Amino acid sequence: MKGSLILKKVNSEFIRKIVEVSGVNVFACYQCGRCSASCPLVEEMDILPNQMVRLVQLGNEEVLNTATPWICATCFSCTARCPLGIDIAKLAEALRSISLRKNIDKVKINQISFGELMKLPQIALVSNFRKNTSVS
Amino acid sequence: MRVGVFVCHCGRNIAGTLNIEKIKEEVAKHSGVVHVEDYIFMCSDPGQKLIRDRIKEKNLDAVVVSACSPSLHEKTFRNNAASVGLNPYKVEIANIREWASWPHEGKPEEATEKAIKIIKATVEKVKSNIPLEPLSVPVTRKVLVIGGGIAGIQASLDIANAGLEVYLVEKKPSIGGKMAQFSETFPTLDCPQCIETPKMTEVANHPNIHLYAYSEVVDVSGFVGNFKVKVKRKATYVDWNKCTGCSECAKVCPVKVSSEYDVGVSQRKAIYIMFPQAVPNKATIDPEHCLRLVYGKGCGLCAKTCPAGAINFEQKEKIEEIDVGAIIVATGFDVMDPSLLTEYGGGKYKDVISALQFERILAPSGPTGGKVVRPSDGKEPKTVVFVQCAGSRDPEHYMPYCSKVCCMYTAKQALLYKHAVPNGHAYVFYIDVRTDGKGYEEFYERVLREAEATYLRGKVAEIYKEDGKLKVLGVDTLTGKGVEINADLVVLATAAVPSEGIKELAKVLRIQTDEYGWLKEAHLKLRPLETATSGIFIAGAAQFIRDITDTVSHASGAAAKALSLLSRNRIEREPLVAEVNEEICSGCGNCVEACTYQAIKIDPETNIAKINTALCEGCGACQASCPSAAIQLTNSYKKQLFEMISILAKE
Amino acid sequence: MRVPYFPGCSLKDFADNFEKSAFASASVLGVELVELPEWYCCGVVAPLEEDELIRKVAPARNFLRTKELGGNKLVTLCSMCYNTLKLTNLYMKKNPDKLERINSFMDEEENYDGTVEVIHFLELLRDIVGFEKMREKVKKPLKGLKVAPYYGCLLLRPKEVAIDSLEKPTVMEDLLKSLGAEIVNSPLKKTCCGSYQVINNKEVASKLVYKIITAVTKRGGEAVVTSCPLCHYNLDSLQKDLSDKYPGYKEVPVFYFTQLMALAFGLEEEVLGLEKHEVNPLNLLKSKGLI
Amino acid sequence: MAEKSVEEGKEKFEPVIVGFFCRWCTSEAADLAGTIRLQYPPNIRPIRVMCSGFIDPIYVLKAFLEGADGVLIGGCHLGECHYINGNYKAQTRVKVIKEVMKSLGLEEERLRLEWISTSEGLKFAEVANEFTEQIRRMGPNPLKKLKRE
Repeated sequence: MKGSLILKKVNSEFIRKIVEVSGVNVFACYQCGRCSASCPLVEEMDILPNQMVRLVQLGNEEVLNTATPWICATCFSCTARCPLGIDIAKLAEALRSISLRKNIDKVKINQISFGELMKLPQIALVSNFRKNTSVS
Repeated sequence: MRVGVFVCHCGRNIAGTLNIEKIKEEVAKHSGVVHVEDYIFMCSDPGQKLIRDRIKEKNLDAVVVSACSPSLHEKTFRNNAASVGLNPYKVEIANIREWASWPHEGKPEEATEKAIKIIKATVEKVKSNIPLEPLSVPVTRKVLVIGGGIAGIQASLDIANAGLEVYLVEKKPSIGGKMAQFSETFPTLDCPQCIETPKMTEVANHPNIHLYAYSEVVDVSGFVGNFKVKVKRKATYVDWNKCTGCSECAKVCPVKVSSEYDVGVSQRKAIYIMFPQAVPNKATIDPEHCLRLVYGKGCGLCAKTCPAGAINFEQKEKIEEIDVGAIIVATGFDVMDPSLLTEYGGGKYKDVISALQFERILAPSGPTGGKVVRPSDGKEPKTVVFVQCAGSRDPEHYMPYCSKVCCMYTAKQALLYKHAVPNGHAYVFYIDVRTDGKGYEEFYERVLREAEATYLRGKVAEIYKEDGKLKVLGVDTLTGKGVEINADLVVLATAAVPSEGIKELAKVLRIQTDEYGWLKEAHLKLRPLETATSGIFIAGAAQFIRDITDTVSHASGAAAKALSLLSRNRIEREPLVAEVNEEICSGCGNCVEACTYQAIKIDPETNIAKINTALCEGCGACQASCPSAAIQLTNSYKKQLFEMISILAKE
Repeated sequence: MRVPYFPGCSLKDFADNFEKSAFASASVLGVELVELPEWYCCGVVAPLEEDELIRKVAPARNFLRTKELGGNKLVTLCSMCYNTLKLTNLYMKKNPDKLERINSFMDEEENYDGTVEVIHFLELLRDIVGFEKMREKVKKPLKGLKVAPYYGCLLLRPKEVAIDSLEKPTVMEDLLKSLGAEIVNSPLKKTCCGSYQVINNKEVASKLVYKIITAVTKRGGEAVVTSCPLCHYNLDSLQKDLSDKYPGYKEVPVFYFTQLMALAFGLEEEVLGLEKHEVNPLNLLKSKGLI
Repeated sequence: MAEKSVEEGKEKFEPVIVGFFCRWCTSEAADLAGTIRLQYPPNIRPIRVMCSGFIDPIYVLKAFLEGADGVLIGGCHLGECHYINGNYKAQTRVKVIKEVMKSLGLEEERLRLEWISTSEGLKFAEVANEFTEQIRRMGPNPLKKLKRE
């Protein structure tokens, strides 16, 4: 992400929403980055998990447009390793949820080929749809 | 009884909410009150003079000052009364500011009612107060210093140089502490051998210092000015009066043990001198490993070799009793065991070491002669990763606090490493670099330039072995990228933790520790050198991890505290202690059980409780346990409490 | 011993060899897994949003069925079911007001009171049966079989649901040792396999599987052992592509721990369902004289 | 509530609460609460004592017999007693006192023991507010009624 942060007023409405949905106090984070160091998928992400937390701390809604929450596989490595006990996995879930509640789907079920669908185990399909669609 | 009540306005602080006239009117009606007067500032000079004048004019034999909290001006008003001959214990404070006017600003009527109740209850108390004189007790003008690191050394020297006797008790065979293990010290790169060893020698030769090395404090009784201390002098199995420190014994000893001084980087023998500059420079036998002591027979090579005939396998530990007036606890700190850090492979991989171990490897006089080699194969590491905050700033898994000294010593180690291995490279993982000391920031900048160390801002997640290297998984939050480094050696800046055994020692001393074991000071901001037990002071890192500069300052401060306490031959104590009504006491012994200070004994002849006022701290636990009100706390008599309760409990 | 058991969708279909081998091995140990008479999909992944309630209803119903069986412990085999049921149950225990709402959604049912405890079959084996007892039942020790336990994520994280130490788990190692196998310790045994990303980002999952498997083979591992059907699917089926992509890549079979139990207990080969594996395990097992 | 009291033809009940506060912690916390002007109801009437371990059960009973509707004891947090373990003694005694209270027909909730340290001015005010409100809800000390009858 480029550009500067213009911090006129931290968007507290947005932060409040995140806190309500996630139950996570993001302000406790001192940005050590251990969540990112622990994340097995960090190479695939556009911003690091700690940067995701940072954007939420700043009330910056651009975080909703990043790929990171959608790359997350909810493996809880970040949560388990955070020295401050911040549940980053829950935070990512809240970010996904806020998008999904606007009826945005991140996986197009009809684009998966029939052959693929027959081969994939239901456990993979259902969990993916739970994380990436608004309808399930 | 002629009680005078003085009501302070405290400007508008009291008078702005409370109805002073109403108070005066109501209090004047109370039995025993012969005079009520108000003034804008009772604590001012004219206010105090007013009280003095009325005591004389009205012949008052007790005074209640209705003003602010007793913790602010109780002493002021008591001294004031004493100056015109009224016993200070016949003055009591009724707190109508913090407890009535301030917290009930919006309810003036109710607040005034409450204030009147408080004043009346205080009048009832003061009426039954008896005049008292402070207890004056002689003091032993000697000091016990526990712990012989740089803090204990500094405190001992300061006190001894002021002319008082010091007992310095160290549990290891030599003084010197952690500082003696360091390679060089930040930010000046002095070697501790050059700056600490002379002080150690001075301790050994000082006529006022009794050095008890390889000894432990096992019992403390008594109180400020008069402590009785039992010191266990552990058996060294070497007659230190004969031992010359020639080390011939260690050369022939067949048993090798991991060296505590070198933190496992080298080995010592079962008979050993801790390090070449040890003070006292005497040999000690480790009974857990000495073949002769373990099996009770055989070996004895050291005894055969010792030219001084100093070896004595029959030596027994001794308990020695000493009397002191003050105690300074200088027990220092330890570093967290790296094997607790499982995610970093601590204790699992030989080349994942603690920073203290790396100090020994870097030390010019250390086991490797200053050559930087790694423990697993003795090879020179070309890539070294330093992990800061290993176990610190991590309330979820380890210690919540910042260990304060790691940023600086890591920078120092990175520099010394670069000096030793010019073609090597150091990586430092940090969260924040904290350089809060004189010359520290400049030193850090020097390290960045001179050591060309790569500082990476991020906390390491995990370390494991892969293809013969230590794979360090971290992050650089500044570029927003994950980091993988294949390292030859990993140095963990493990958290500082309270020294081993401190909780047990604190129990012996009757002082408190926090949840981790750091000693608790009487007040974090204003009394950081004192414990809540008077006469016991803290020096150095035993209170909390601090660097050498701060430790030495802290230790000198503690020494000054002890010296000021012992500057006179007698000290005064509050006379508010328990007393026994011998007529009523049945000798049931409940009070003996209730007393935490062992200040009460049942006299076997009379079967009556006897109080050692020297030991009594005046808590009153005995009074609450006595079934017949035979034991009572001076000026907190049952009668007084009953009168106060009946005033306060009524609508 | 009879214990209420929640199968979940996979164990009735593509992972039925996990269930079959578990049932057969359990009966050797005197344990009967009693399937809930009626059960509902747990949801596969735990709904982590604080304000999400409707997705917690199905787990609550499963707990009610558990109580109807007269039990207060519910055993799962699938790691995902375990994690979802356990987290949801903890949420309901911690938030009585939310539990009340959830109960109000199922007004035709009794109220769930939060008293069921969810445990994983591994916990039951370790804490109730005991690995010593297991050792006694071994007829065909897995001698010389070098296996690498793979925990994945959901048995260990988050810490509220961890069945063992987060950083240094030993339950699978101890179990496999009692069967006579040789343990290969991979540092990536707790690393995510890619999970449901296999659908959106198959490449990503594939990379992770490559890392996980090569970490095992590098250390001499001949097989990977798991307790999660999705981990099994990713680790097993994605290896096929890896062989094409990376020359010299060495495939290793992936087992459910219960398959190895059944094998060591000398049970009939058909309960293992070995034909379901993508990476053929027969050669390995034959070479060790185990079949 | 006000309407209700009018209905019953009674004045709003203002309870009397006697407080025994350890001089090392809770007294200081009460000082702090005042200093920073936290407002709490004036119903609590404080006595400053050396230690919560000093409080003889008879003092509490005396307060109730004299008409107090509630008693609040404030001591240092466990492990922080100035006299090492006085607060543990207080804790044990409070249990005993509550038994006696029950036998007298007094609800044990009328006695509360709280650990409030020097720095917890806010906690002091919160406890004062909450306890006063609780006693107000509980109504007058039943012993008072007995006495009147």
